Amino acid sequence: MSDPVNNDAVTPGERSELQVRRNAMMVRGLARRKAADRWFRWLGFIAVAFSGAMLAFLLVNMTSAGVGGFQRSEVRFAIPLAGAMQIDAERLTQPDPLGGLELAGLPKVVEDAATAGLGSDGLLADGAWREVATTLIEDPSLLNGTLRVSLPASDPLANAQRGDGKVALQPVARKLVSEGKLVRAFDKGFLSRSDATSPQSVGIWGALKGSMLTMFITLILAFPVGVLSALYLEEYAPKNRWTEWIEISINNLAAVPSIIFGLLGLAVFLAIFPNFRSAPLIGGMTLALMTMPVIVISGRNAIKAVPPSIRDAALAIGASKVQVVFHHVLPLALPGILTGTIIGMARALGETAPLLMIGMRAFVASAPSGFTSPSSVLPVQIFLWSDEIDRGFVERTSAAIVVLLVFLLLMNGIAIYLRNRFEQRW
Amino acid sequence: MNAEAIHTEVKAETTPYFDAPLKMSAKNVSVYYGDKRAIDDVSIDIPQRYVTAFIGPSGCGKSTFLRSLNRMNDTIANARVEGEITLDGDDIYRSGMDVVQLRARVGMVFQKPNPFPKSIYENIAYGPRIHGITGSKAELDEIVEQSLRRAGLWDEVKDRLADSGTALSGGQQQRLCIARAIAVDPEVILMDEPCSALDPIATARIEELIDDLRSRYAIVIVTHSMQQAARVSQRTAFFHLGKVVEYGKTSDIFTNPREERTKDYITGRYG
Amino acid sequence: MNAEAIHTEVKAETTPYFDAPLKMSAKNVSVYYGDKRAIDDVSIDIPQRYVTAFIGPSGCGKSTFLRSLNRMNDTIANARVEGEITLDGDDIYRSGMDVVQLRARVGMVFQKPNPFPKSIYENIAYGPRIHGITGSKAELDEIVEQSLRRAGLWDEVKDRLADSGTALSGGQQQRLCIARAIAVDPEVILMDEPCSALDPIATARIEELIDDLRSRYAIVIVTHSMQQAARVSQRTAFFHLGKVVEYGKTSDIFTNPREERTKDYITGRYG
Amino acid sequence: MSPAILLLLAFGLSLLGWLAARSRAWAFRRKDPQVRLHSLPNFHGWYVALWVGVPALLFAALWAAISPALITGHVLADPASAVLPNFGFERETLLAEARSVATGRAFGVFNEEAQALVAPYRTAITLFDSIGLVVTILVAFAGGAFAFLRLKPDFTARTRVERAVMALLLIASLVAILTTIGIIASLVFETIRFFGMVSPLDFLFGTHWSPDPMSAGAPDGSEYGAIPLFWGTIYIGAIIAMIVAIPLGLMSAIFLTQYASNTVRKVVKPLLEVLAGVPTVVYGYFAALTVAPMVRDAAHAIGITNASTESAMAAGLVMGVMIIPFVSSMADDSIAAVPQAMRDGSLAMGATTAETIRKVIVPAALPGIVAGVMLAISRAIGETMIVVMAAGASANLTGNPFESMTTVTFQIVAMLTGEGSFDHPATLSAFALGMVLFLVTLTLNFIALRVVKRYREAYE
Amino acid sequence: GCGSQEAGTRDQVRAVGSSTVYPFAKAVAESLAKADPSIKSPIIESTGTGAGMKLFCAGVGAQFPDIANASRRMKKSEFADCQKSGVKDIVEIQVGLDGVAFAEAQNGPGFALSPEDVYKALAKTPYGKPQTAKTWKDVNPSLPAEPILVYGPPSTSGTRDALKELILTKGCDENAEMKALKDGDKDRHDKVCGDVRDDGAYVDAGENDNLIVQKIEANPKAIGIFGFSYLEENEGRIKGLTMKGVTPTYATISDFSYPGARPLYIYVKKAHLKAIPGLAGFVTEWSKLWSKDGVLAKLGMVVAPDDVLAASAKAVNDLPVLDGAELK
Ligand SMILES: Nc1ncnc2c1ncn2[C@@H]1O[C@H](COP(=O)(O)OP(=O)(O)OP(=O)(O)O)[C@@H](O)[C@H]1O
Ligand SMILES: Nc1ncnc2c1ncn2[C@@H]1O[C@H](COP(=O)(O)OP(=O)(O)OP(=O)(O)O)[C@@H](O)[C@H]1O
Ligand SMILES: [Mg+2]
Ligand SMILES: [Mg+2]
Ligand SMILES: O=P([O-])([O-])[O-]
Repeated sequence: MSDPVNNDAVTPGERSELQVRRNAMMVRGLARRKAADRWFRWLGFIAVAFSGAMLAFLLVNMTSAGVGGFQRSEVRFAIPLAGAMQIDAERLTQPDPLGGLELAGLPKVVEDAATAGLGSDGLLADGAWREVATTLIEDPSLLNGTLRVSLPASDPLANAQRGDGKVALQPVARKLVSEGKLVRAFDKGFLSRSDATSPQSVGIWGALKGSMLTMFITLILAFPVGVLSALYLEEYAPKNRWTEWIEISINNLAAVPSIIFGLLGLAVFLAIFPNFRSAPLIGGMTLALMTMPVIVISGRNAIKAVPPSIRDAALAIGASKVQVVFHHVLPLALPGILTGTIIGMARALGETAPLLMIGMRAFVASAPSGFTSPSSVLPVQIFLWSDEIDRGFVERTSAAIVVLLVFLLLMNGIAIYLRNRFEQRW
Repeated sequence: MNAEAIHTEVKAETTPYFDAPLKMSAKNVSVYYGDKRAIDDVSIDIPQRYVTAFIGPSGCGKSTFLRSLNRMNDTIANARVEGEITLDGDDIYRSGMDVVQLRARVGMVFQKPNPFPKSIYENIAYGPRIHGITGSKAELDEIVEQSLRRAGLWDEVKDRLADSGTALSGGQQQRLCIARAIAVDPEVILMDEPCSALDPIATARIEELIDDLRSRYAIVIVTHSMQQAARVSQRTAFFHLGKVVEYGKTSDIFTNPREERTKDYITGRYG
Repeated sequence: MNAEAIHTEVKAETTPYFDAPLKMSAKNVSVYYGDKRAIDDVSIDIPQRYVTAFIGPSGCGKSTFLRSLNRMNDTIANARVEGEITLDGDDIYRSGMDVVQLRARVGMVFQKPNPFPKSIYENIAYGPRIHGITGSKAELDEIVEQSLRRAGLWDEVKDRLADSGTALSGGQQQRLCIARAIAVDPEVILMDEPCSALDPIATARIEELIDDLRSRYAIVIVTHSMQQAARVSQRTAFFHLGKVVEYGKTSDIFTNPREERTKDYITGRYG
Repeated sequence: MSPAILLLLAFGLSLLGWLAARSRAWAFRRKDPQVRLHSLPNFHGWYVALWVGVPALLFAALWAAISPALITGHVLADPASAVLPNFGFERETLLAEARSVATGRAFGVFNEEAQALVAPYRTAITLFDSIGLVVTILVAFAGGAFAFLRLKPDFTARTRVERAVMALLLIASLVAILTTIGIIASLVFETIRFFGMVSPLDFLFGTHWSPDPMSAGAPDGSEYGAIPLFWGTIYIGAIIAMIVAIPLGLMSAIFLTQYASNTVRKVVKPLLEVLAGVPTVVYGYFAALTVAPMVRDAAHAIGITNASTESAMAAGLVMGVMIIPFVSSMADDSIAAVPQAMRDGSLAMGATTAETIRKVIVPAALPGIVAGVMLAISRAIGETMIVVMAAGASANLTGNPFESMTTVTFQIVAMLTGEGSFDHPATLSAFALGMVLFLVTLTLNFIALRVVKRYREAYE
Repeated sequence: GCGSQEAGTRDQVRAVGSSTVYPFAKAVAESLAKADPSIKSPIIESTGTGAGMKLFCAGVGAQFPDIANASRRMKKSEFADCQKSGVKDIVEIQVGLDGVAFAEAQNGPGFALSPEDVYKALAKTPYGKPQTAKTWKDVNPSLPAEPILVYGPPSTSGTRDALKELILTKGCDENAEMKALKDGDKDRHDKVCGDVRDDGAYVDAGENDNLIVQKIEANPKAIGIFGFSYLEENEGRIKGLTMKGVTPTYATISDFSYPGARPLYIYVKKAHLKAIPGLAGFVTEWSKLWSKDGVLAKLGMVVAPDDVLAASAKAVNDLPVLDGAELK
């Protein structure tokens, strides 16, 4: 233990010449450096704020445009039903009451009433009488009175109300609006109907159900395969050329453009199952191939995050490899795997391009009945509608986007919640 | 240091052999990581019912050698063991040896306490369950209680067996890990710096516990604290650069080392 | 160990004060991580031109206290310091204190060598550049050479100043980090277990270096090796559970500790 | 017997096998408490269950594949089948209809002729279902008996079951390889056909892209020089989008990792992820309807008269926004991989945070950031919906960002959903373009992953 | 059946093909489903005519579509394909017309064009000579001196095919030399008359015609070319351009006095008629809706001349088999 006094250098309590000089110089530069630091911080903040603003802009833009899409133009008038048709209330309780009403001439009665009430024909949507018929079947007693109805307007009138379409109709529309006979009303059928020709009568349910069926197939294929591959690669795979190939292909598949998967689905799946063109089964299989690598990668990260000490602990009391993996590693990695899966599924839910390649851009007027019946999916429906001629589809497209975004935000929200909830620091 | 309760011993010139019955024995063991030799031709006998300590500077191969005793090295991709290690005369590296069973017989406790993130009860019950030691709930309860008692943890946790094992303090966690190891009734317990993450009080408890346990098991402990080796062990092996420089009675090693390097190390010339 | 060439000293009852001029001084310092108190009411004086060692069992707060001396704790989100720490009598925690300047005056060397992934030259030149100590290339070259010389690294690297700093061996890297710290000519150098990642030979070189450096700087070193503390320091503070149990001349602490706990620790009863 | 019932049967029998084997294993112990089982009774159970279930399932699958043909054969042997036309779709339809009715999937026939076949179908189905059922059960029992008889206290059931699990995992991970092979296979044949009609050199280096899918064939005015497509792809995806995404993404990552408080980070990171989660079709719609007109008007306002609505700019900008979170999270990862010690080292020298970031952290994270950018580029050039909806179809080789440009992905969609017939080089060019796209992204990813890996290792 | 699959059946009509026919086919499908609730609504897929033909001609059976919609006639090569795969009996029905309309913004200068002007302005090599025209005045002195800027359909669309066939070639053939070339070197004739300039004056505008509308609305000096239905729908924003003095209207297109009409077809697989429930009904439904006051006209389809309608109606009834020799 040496404790000598060193006399060669500075005297105690003083600073060397360099130290003094340095301190003086530093003070001079300090303000500038501080300012640079603040600037840099601001730039970062601006970058984040820009992204946030874009997101807000996009969401607000879509929602505000989409609100109109949940509405439809309706015309209001009265239908004098008493004595208009040769049909009694009794008939409406028997089978096929709709056919009975049609036979009795309800379509014409409704149309005439519309013409009379609105002052010109062609303002009521085709098939609007069916809504009247439904009302009547629910309450046959209405047959004897005058029914005040609010029925969908025809497409040209609806367009005219927005100031689009046929020029001649626009003054008519303005007049009807001022009289309170033409209104925009919430269209509750939008969520329960399927695709149609007229924007006044389209709905999103068919595509939504198609998306759900497709996602189901994707999930049951991609999840087990993804998790098992992740387990293999993290826990079992020896380091050799084969497993390296597996790793490389998984990492690459995660970044292969989605449209290429569409080409694969077209060339392979549709060649094997030509019967199932446009079906959620094929769509789900194609998307599963896309989603699987995402699950594998997030799964591997989650598995990697399980501390080796847990594995050691289990091994050291004589647990076998499979027991270690299934008793300890997998349960601990599960929240992470689920998070990755949800994010992968959300991506698949929004995927369009590959499905265009495998026939899911079909017009399907009824909700799909199963995994093998032709169907559309939400994003493709959006794409199809965005290409429609009728301007009434513009709002409908935004409304469909809102529906899709709601689902995606929900899924992302769950994923984020899961991650925060189960985030583990070991 | 109750190093005195030792039987008479035969002293060999270079490798010390003891009269105590041998539990494990390593002959000319070398361990490689890839091309790198981490253990170089080590021969050591582990006697029954003794605590054997491995000391030596960091990186000298203590952990490597310890892990080769229950084949935990198998989990490291490029690790390779040469030579012979026997447990009750049976070569543990022979083909056909069931590693799972071996590890049930040669338990291990690690440097950092690593309880499973499960309940205390499940931590202990896990081993007996996977080894099918018992099927009945009552018997399992019995095993859990016994193991926790032996690890000196029963009184502290008996009212909260359903709590997570990770919610215990560091020292308690380490005792839980010891309890977990003894729940499968092993024959040898290996401990790799079991106290280095613990505070002095917890360390003292574990050391006491080790002293208790040695009445039933052969215990091998790696430690970087010479004081600890002196306190708990009856036999000490001094490792240096992958070789065993000296191996013998703990009292001899600390008071009267045969090798210069041992002496330098003991007196703090390096490390 | 030439422990004899010591000045006369004034001994206080509980906190030792030295005749050596003070460089830094901590008064009633407590450090919290969130709600947890890691340092509890510590008062210590750091004398000029001495090496002060902090020893104590793991987790006792040595690093925490050391980092509070140059406000490196500021980088930890939930760390909070109470009490007063002065540098040349100036409170470093006063508002308006410039951390950037403080850290240039109180340099730090870490446990694991952490050279920047740049050339050796750039590693050294980094500090003088950012502080604008010099603008001229020649002067900068001069500073680089001076610093490397003082860190005893010049001869080994003078022909490869353009090589990456990470390509050096561990011991060289650590000396590079020391050279980097002294390139801005600090007044105090803090070292947190600077040798724990090094082999004995590299350790010896660093220890020599520390002894050299103390002619110009106040040096504080954290170490877990009591041998090292004894070898390099003139003052030693023994930390335990966040408190300073004893602080005084190194020779006194090791040969004649006042406190029972210090003695227990020194003699290996725990740790 | 529907495949579902055979499946259930196989599972049921497996369960039985599992229970039986397990209790047998317990019996070993009861008989002699000294005996130490090599494996847990559960493993004995699984071993037998696998031997019961797997062969039975394989047989059930086989039976599901061949029995329809057998059933139809049996029906055709029936005199009632004389009503059938000799061949063709109608005959198949009638058979299929009769089968649907017989199995109860349909309630009535659409073609009257099929009615006569319903009864024979019923008989045949009953017959072959019974055969299938019986054989499945036999197979299950045979497997079960084989396995059951091997059970002994020291039987290594665990080792065997674990080997089966391992095989399952291996098979799962082979799916990735199969997919890669599938992609290559589905592109390569058509690509070769295309290059049989159009010289690869003209394709790769030609500067005019004017395929005419409607033309009769070879010597038409079509030119397949893909350079304008490559240029459009690069200009939109690798230049404009990256000019937006790289600085914003990088600065976001820096702000979030180095400056932002924990709370801010907790809120903002998920928001960025939401931006990444917005479907591309929505971005496309947004680009086409909102951004493109704004860009065009802005261009007109600054005097660029030939600005097109479908400008490369609009597509590129929106794509850039879409990529921001991607770049930011990759940059975030590589900045996080720079050891804290590096940052501490710099701060301890008295550097400010900005200096530390610019001079130490970013240079150290650079390989990772570059790799991230490469991945981002590969994603941008493969992006389809935005360009389909917002970029143009004209293969312009221009540097003016306000003009319309087309991309590889756009042309793939256009060619495959266009009017050309499928043996026309224009349609086949889609596969060649797909191949190029695949190879380019593959190369980019490959290099990027290598860089990331090497660089991660450097710090571990 | 195919491969290992069971020979199946299908209870839903499937039609594939042209994007131009797509909206009309949709309407027909919808109308059929409404009229007869026992029939499942047909599936209509817009694949483009070519891809549709490929699917259609792949064979007979449940996995192949029943109908191909086409915005042009089936090609000989496609017919041969069909025959090869066993699709022997095909019924061709013309369902109506599509007009290729030229339009400009409401406040545009009012170009009065002729096919010849258009050809000279848009050809890659007008009459075999390099294209030099910069403004419309260069093409025809009576036209305004505005730069030529035309937004038109991309080469992958049927509308482009129609543009080529109905306008460009017609304008080209006004020149006697070219007309002669037609009989001499047909390939060269096709090239000279059909190739569109690619120097930026003609802009491929993608498949989304709504965007073309927006574009010309924003740029009053530009001209847009698209299906007539878009012109109808966007009446308030854009106006049709006269061609040789004729304004595009229903009447002028359907009597071919506006030179931009092209026939739209559906091709039906006869072998499927008895097998697929609803197929016959679907074909009949077309004939119910294609009249002047029918739903399709409302959607913007141009009704075919009466004689064509009569022939088509007869075809719906008699289902005559298409003769490959008629095709090009
Ligand atoms: N997985 C591994 N791969 C390669 N080398 C390794 C591995 N594990 C350890 N080593 C090397 O083997 C040598 C012995 O390591 P070991 O961990 O056995 O030392 P130790 O004596 O336990 O040290 P400590 O006291 O630090 O725990 C060291 O040089 C180490 O770097
Ligand atoms: N960032 C942090 N957040 C919360 N607690 C911390 C943090 N860093 C250290 N601690 C705690 O503060 C106490 C003191 O830690 P410190 O690192 O100062 O100990 P030490 O004496 O340096 O130990 P060692 O010898 O292991 O380095 C410990 O209990 C530790 O767990
Ligand atoms: Mg070790
Ligand atoms: Mg420390
Ligand atoms: O799909 P097309 O109408 O352009 O043939």
